[in-house]
Amino acid sequence: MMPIGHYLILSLALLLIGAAGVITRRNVIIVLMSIELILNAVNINLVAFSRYYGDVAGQVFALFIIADAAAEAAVGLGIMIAFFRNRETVLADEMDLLKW
Amino acid sequence: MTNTLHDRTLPKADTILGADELVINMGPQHPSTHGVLRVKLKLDGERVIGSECVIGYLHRGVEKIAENRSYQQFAPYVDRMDYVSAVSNGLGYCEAVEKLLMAEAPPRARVIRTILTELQRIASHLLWLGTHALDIGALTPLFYCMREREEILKIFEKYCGARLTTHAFRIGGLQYEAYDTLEKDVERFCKSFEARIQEYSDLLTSNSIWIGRTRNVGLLNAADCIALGASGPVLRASGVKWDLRKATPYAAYDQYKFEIPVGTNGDTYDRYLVRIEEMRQSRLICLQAIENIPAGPIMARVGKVLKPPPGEVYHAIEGPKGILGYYIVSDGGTQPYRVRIRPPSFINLQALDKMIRGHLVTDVVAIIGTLDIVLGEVDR
Amino acid sequence: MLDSIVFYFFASIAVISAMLMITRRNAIHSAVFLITTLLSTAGIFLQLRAEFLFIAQIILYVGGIMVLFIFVIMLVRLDVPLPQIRSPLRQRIAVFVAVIVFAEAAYIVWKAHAMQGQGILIPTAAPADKLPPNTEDLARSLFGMYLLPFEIASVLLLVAMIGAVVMAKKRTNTP
Amino acid sequence: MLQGALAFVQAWWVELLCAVLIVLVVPLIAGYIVLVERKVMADMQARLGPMRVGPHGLLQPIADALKLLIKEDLIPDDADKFIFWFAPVLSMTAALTSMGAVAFGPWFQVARDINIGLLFVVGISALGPFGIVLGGWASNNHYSIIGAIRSTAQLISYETTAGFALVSGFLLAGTLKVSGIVQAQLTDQVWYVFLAPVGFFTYLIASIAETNRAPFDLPEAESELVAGYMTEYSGFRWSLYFLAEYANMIVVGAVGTTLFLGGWLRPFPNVQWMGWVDALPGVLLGAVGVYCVVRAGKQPAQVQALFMWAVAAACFAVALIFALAAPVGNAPLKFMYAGLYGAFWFLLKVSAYIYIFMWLRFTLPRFRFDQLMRLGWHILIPLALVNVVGVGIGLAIQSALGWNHWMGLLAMLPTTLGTIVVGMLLIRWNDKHAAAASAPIATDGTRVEDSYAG
Repeated sequence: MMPIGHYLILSLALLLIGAAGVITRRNVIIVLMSIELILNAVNINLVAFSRYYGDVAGQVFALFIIADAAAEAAVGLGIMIAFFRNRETVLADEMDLLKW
Repeated sequence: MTNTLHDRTLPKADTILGADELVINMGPQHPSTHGVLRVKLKLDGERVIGSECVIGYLHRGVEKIAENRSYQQFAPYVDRMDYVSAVSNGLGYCEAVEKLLMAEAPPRARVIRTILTELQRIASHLLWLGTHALDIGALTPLFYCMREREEILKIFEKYCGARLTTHAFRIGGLQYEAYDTLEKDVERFCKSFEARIQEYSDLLTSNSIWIGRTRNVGLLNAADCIALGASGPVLRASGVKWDLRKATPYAAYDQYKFEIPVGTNGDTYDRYLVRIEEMRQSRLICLQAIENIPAGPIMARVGKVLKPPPGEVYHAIEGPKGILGYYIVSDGGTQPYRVRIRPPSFINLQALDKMIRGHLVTDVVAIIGTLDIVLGEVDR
Repeated sequence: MLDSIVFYFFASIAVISAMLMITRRNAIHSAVFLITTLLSTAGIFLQLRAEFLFIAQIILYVGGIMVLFIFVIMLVRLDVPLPQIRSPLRQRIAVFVAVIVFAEAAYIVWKAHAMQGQGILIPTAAPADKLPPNTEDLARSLFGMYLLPFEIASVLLLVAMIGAVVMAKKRTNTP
Repeated sequence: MLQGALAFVQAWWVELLCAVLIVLVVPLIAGYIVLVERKVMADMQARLGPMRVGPHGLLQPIADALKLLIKEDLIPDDADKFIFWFAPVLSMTAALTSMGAVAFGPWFQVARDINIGLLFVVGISALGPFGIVLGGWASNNHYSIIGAIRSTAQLISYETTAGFALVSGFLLAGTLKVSGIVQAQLTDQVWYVFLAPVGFFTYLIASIAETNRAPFDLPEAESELVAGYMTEYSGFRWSLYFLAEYANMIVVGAVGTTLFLGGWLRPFPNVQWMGWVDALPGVLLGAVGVYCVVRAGKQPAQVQALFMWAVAAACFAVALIFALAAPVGNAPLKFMYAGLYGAFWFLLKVSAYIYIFMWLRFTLPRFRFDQLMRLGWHILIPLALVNVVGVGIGLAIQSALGWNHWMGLLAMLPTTLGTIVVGMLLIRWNDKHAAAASAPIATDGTRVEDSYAG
């Protein structure tokens, strides 16, 4: 078995790529996908530690995170569709009103 | 394809989910537009919000051709309009010219004409049933229908040598005497057909998927039918009891007893039931007709060169698809001055837009099928 | 040996396609690369003997969430490439910061490994054949100790579902 | 490095062999399923079907495959080339990979000790829709994209049903492991189709929908959408989609067989006097071999005769293993026998399962999309949920009363009946609303005034 550091660095790389995506992209859908990537990176950490400590709790939390990601995607896309219907755009920096 | 998907400006958000209107081109190369019909559909998602028929891909100028042919020479051309019910087309044309000549076919000819025309009606309805079922996704009825249709075509072949574009009748009567076993063949067919038609009913009539696909689909009420000039099973399924065989009897129909089936709802399912019942009635007519075929000549005396007196005539018959009318103007010469044909498919097709609005794309296929159009007749 | 081959295989695919994911202009391409990332992450879960999570990742993330994404992209026709940020400054800053943070954190991990045994705990994996059957183990934990969070998660999903339906539904005047 | 590879092969040769077998044989089997389908269809439609290539068209699949392989590979100009290329491969890969955990026989399985077993099969085959949806999108064609969207919605909906139906089976087996499920049916002395008939039934319907087969074949409904998501595909790529569809049929058949029909076990595995059934596979294969030998001489072409000889040889080889395993009884032979014997029964059951697919396809008209969704969400999902509860209650009764084996049937009876009653109610309730659903809807969301509806 490899040292756990490998997993941590992989997870870190994915997390930062996701974060960079959130910051740089204007398309809300891709921003949402980047958030999914971040959550996924966290999952790698949890599962790796769960394996190395021999405690299944980490995997339970990873499951919760997947559930959370599903909820987030559903709500996020719902908001996006509602927004798209009103403004006909999916660019994040055009979401500049509190109410429309 | 009016526009591609990938490069378009962002659409107006006036449809479900903010998706834009989709214009889809159904046909002329589409498996279920029954030939070369082209329908431009405006869709909201999968729901039709507008449509436009584009026809003429099979236009051959049949009416114009008539002006350059003698009356007899034009007779085979009408077979090629509604090529799946050539016999009926021929009957209408021959009777129209006879009317113009003020001649009448002898009784024997009229009875044989009736038998063949009713067989043709069954054949046409069978082809409709098979393809309609195929459109709705039932694969098997097509082959059963073709099997029965084949028997009818064999009778035609024995009678006149042709199967599809038969040119079975001549102006003034028949060219050929009935062959020896005609009655027997027709009787055998009619005897077996009752059980066969029950088979289709077993497969479709009470099938809940079939009912689900056809009930309340393509509604057309009686008033709309009449306003649009729809005729045939389409009209009768809406509850209007109008059949030229009863209303203005021609050939030998006044001698036979039969019912005119009518629907109540005017939906696709009713049209299906009406046509199935019409096949049964046609079978009864055939059975009655072969009981007693009068003896006598088969051709009236009309002369070799037809020169009808100047004048005009309109004669309509109840074709398998609806009222098939011929309007012929004669200037006293050997060729018609003008022939105008009222094709049932063309006029029934007008109802398409009204019927498909608000339905799904899937239903469009079912509705085109239920109209029972033949593009050769629509475009002429 | 086999373990590390598998790990590096999946890890490299995950990182490369994640990078492609955030750089593609076409949203569908991004989604495809995200799917690739998620699948390789699933492979890493499998390599970590988390079989149930592997399949949960595939069924829920890839088969559920990503299908939803692609569905929405298709429905609202986002396949049109959108204009990117006008000035690439923000992009450069983001990349710069990400690289810095990555370097720092990676250095910490590396240092920690080097200092192992000096008060810093680096866990070592239990042998694979000693592990209890993963699905059973997970189920006992999930429906035993974590039953309440589990129920709360289900309520969360319900709320999210209702919220999504309410928001995405077309508002019409007729009920 | 080379030694490492050798050691790897030595340790895993059975699994590797199975994997190679699956990749090589499944496309062939899929081709022959197509032939059988055409033959069954022809029989039901009063005609003969393929008769030209080989005796009774037996070589038709090979001719078809050759034709498809040498066809021009067209990619539309406006298509997204990368995804267009990638999508059918994805579909096919998902279908074949998911077979990795299917147990064709006692050892005849790639991922033998995978903990999640059947869930692996179901999960990986859930990747198939991506191939469809991406292919449809990449074609840049309205028909393709509508087909793709339909198929996605359909697959998501029916996967839920299939999942719940499988849960009822998992409850009975108490494990996800494929071999464990089959063992459980051996010890319970009953196939789970008898304990959870509603579960099997819902899975059957859901699996037809999942594989896009008639009457649920809307994504590729040829009379409406030309060929749906496959409209722009031709040649080899098209055949990949096609193979994926048939491979998926095998997969769902395998899952249904494993969970509800006793997997690789022969009928009545615990009944001693039924032992003669064991001889059946050998005799049957021998008969097929003899038939091939007889017909080989009558082939018009050399290639066809050679093929017939090859089939005969294969049949005789397997029949020989069946015949020799009992008397000779050395370990490798016994091992091969167990695998092949299991595979015979397994494939027989899968074939029966697929036959139902074909039968329905040639009998029923196609659903409309909203009807399909209605069936899925209003009838099947509630029914599958009720069934899970019912099976749970039945199991509780069973363990409370201490009944086991076939006595479990008695415990399951009341809950099964209850579930069926619920199903009837659901259908009746649905029928009430179904007719109205067909009526046209105006674009502003209101129903079109229908002055004439009776």
